[in-house]
Amino acid sequence: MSETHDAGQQVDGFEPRIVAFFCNWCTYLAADLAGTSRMKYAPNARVIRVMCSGRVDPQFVMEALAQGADGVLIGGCHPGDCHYQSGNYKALRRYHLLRRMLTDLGVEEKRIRLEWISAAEADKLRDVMNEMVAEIRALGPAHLEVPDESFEELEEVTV
Amino acid sequence: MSGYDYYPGCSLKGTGKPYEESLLAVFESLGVALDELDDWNCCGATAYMAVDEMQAVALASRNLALAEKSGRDLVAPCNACWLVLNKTLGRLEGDVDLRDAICAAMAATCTTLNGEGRRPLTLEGSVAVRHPLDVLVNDIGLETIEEKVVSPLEGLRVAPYYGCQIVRPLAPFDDQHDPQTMDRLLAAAGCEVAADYPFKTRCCGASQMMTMPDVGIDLVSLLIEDAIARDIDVIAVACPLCQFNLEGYQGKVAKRIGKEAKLPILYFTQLLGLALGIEPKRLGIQRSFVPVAPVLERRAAHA
Amino acid sequence: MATEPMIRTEADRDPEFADWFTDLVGEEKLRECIHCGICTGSCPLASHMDFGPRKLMHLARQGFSADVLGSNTIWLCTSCYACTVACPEQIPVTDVMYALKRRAIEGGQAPRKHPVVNLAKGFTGQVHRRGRMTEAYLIAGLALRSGVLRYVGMAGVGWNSVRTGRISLLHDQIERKEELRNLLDAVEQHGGEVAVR
Amino acid sequence: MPEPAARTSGNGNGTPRIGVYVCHCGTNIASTIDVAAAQRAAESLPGVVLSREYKYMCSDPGQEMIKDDIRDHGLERVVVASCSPCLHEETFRTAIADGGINPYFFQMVNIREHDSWVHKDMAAATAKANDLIRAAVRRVRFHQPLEARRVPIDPKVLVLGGGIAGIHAALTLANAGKQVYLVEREPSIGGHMAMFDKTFPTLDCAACILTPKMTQVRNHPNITIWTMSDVVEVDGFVGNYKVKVKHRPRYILEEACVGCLECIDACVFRRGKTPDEFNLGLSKRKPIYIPFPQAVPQVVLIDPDTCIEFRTGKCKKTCIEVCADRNAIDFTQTETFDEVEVGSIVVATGFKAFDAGRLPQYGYGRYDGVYTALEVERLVNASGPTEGKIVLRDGREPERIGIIHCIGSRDKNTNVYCSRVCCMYSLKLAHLLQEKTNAEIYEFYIDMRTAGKGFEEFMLRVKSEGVHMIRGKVSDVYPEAGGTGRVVLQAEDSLAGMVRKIPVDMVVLATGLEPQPDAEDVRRIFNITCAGGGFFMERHPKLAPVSTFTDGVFLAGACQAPKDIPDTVAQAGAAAAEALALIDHGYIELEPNTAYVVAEECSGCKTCLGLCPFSAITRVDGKAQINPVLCKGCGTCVAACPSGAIKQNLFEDEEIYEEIMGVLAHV
Repeated sequence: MSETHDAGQQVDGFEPRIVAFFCNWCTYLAADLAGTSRMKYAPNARVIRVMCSGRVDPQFVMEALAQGADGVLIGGCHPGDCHYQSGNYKALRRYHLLRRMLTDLGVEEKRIRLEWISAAEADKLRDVMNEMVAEIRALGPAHLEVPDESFEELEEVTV
Repeated sequence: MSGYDYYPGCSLKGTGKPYEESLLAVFESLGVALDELDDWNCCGATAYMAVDEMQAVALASRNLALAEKSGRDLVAPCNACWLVLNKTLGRLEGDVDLRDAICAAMAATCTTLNGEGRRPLTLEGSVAVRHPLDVLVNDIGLETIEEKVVSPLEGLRVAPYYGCQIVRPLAPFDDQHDPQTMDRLLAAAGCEVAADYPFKTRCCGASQMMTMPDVGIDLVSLLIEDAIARDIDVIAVACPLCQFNLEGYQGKVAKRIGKEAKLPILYFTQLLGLALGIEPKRLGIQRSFVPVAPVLERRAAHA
Repeated sequence: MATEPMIRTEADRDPEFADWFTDLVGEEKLRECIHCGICTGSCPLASHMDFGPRKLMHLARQGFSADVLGSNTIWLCTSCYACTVACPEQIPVTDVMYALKRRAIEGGQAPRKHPVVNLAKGFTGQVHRRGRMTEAYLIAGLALRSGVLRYVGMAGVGWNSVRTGRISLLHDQIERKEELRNLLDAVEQHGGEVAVR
Repeated sequence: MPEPAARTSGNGNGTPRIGVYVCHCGTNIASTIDVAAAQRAAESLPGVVLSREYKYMCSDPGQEMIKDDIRDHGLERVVVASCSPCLHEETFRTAIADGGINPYFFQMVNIREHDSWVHKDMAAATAKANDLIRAAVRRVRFHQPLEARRVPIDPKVLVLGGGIAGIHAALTLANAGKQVYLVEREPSIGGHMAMFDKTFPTLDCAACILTPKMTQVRNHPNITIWTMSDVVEVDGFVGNYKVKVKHRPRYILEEACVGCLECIDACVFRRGKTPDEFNLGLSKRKPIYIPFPQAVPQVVLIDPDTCIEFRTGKCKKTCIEVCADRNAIDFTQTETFDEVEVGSIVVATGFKAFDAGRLPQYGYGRYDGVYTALEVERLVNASGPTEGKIVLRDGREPERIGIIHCIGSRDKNTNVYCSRVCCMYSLKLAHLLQEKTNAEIYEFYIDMRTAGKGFEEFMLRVKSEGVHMIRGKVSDVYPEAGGTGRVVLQAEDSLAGMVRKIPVDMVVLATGLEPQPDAEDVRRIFNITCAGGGFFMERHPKLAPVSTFTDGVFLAGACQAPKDIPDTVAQAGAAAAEALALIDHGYIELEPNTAYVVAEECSGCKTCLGLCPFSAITRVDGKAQINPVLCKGCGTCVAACPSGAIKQNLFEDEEIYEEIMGVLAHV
């Protein structure tokens, strides 16, 4: 088994903080499987479980960034595999709009990531985690101050 | 951009001369240009890799850099050259650090001539390195070739022998375990292809024939003895080292197997050339150690 | 009659060599060998080797550098890649053999008069000087360095080659020899072992 | 439960009284996370009145500790930091309910699978655990008292696949009085086992033990057999699945055919011309045929690709003539569909033997003497194409036979896994072939894997019978010169330390087991998961080996991983038992995670209506309304509601915001 070393603990002290929203049926289970398989990956992400990636309100992402997250990862089932038939498509649509809006606000694209990771793809989960941490480490800390009006704009995104 | 650049490799200027002669004659007869690459150097073969890896990569890279300027594909008839050049392309693509180091060294030391005079030699890795078997069958096409066959080699039972390095470890244009390109080309030339010959990709001993002759003779004996047992008239080859090893030591092979061994070993281009009606002399047939005439005469009588 | 004991103690092991060896190929592939023996089975020269590639790689993993670098196995490899394409663990065995050859030559463990080493050195010397290899001189050089006698039996081939005009005593060489030599020297200074895959 | 809104109850300062428990899980957690530090960090979080660490929280004493603390310390919320909620969320909820508070006043923190097992650095892992615990503590303050929803379980069961796994599961369920639909895509049930001759290690005849079970299935009043059928659609959820089944035409009226087989004799084809599927092409069949003599159902079928009537419309139709009194032949049959309602599903779709043609170096399809193991099963079988005589394709009897293990197994170029049954079936075939031919037999193996009851003993027996054991994988297979028909096998005999070349008359390729080629489609239809390699994934490798992540769908047999007959039957029984447990319970409790509308806040914008894939949302009096029976709790509408009028139990917005702030709150 190939094992990537903990990508954490760098000398310069910047450790990206990532909030991850994982759907209960695929990506959360992939993370469980990574655990039972004793894969090693960077310890920077904090997972918040939702039933479906469709539950991820764009305001959750904004809130995470506003609270100091350097990146947000959303994990759902592959297209066609959603436990609820189509929640992941809804997530995808919102993700595109949200990313466009965040880019306008000066947030680098790589800070927001949506990945389809099935319950069997522990290796993909590991790779995505490591890759994202490395990418955000290269970007440096996010400094986001979300103007109030953008929260209102979000309502359009939400729909 | 019609035609191809041509990378002969060292052997085709020496023991492999009949390969070069027949290859050029065949391409000329098919009306396809083959222009020798200016100031090419040795590919490094297997020997350089055993001594210094970076230098081996650099050697091959200079050729690749020279070749990519024309925008045409590069034809490398020797199996070893073909593999070394292709492997180097793959490594340059997969290893950015390596490519950067080679590019920097080459720009600092080597030059090439373009419209504005001598310029530092650059490398992109964009050239495609092709074996003539691939070009003949997949570019020129068997139909075109069949149309030009004037003297099909009917009744000649030929075993196609691919050797190692055009099917392993890379096999971009054929099946790794049961390659068919030469089989099809020989069939187009009218030969009876000995599909039962089992050793078409078994090693000929390569440079071991020089360094450890006993070992080399062992390997070649297996190949020759089986071909004789299967009533094969000619073994067709696609590599100068295979040709030399299979043909050059048949006296010793005969002693080893306790049977007479006078089996002609011809390049597939020589056979194809005969079928296209090219003068045998232009195909280097007279340079064979094992007399070819008896087999050809027998065929003529047969036909 | 002298016998060589087939026993090794931990003191015979060279852990640094073992680490160097297993790092040659990524993803720990060399550690994952399942000893199916297909490399040895498919090797056309295994019958002449002190030990086949399977056993050689096991000895290397265990750090028995003297056994590995002193064996004839690495010098018998003809680079036919039969093992490489057959290996179920996708170990690039041929490339591993190259690395072992280089290590043996660099470390001076290669047999001094071994014809394979001599051929490689003669070959690289010629190419370094002239940019191309001329077979006549390669063979002549090999004969001189490795002892002339063993090549007497090969004389027939030489005569045949001369007779049929397939060997030339003219040195083949390139125009911009200087440039090539500078390139080779430049990358040698860069140095370092490049990962096998 | 007299529990008012969470925030206002509790310890006087507006926050409920929270207890935090950090589990060591032996050393599973404690070796990477400083559990004591995490426990101390939790102590100082707002609302936490008690924080403990313990070796195994899921153990009885661990659970008792929680119950006692609820009583003794007046805990109103509980947080347990241990393993994945998939494993023990239920355990702790039950304990908390036993302790006297609502079971949903609980939040679990996954510091094992998501933390200690995937990280190495203790400081980083502990920091992560602290963040996650902090988030849970903040979240749990907002938890509402909820009640699990109960859904009745339909007692009917669908079993997909009629091999030994499906047969055993169906019989077990039917014997317990449950109605079973057994769906099989081939014309007969029986699967691979029906093709085998003897079974290892006992050498019982496969037919002798399988056919009685097949007959039982046929005669069982509770089992409906649908052959030549596929499941095309599955709707619904545990306890209440709707399954659509497609029946392909066999051009025979199943009820009318008595299996007299006279039509086969009467067919205008004097002898068979089409390779027989059941005998793997080693014999020929006619366009009208029965797959094998003991087929269930005992009904013939017509292959429209080869039947003259179908191809030209000008056949004399002698089959119809001979069947005049039963009139069972119907050339006009077309596809039909059935829709059934079942409460649970057993997937038992089996495996596919590795296609030996993918490895041309072993000569399958090129040299006459090369066979796959499954073909040899048919050859040694008394009812097979040669009536059990070992006759090669060129008519010779073999004098030397080589069996090559691990074809398509233990090889990263094909399948990296061990197929588990090949060593044993190779030994069995060696025994049977030697018994029938007196040939010299060579087993080329990498490792001899004989872990199983009576397996090692069987290997010793075969060894004692004189079978040659050569440890090394064959690298070359090539024909001997001189037209002998033999092929030479070349391999390293790694025990002897030399390369060997052995000419043999017959080669048996011990092909591995692969997932069915359409496993991906089945997976999609049933909403289950494929693990690496394409086999279906079980819910938990140890604790839920026949369950899937979709409640009410169970796995049996080789569709889950390569396995032998005893293991398959055991797993089929387990799958049936799990289904029975579900049925006998009568209902299932669902997570109370449905969405609901706060009517005052709904603007009636209709955004949500189109989003719900289950049509749970309707518009009543200008406001959205959610039917909690139809809602599955995905929360997509919640995220989309522009006025924030839709909420989701267990996943309320404020709960998730608290989690977000919690994980990011560290200094």
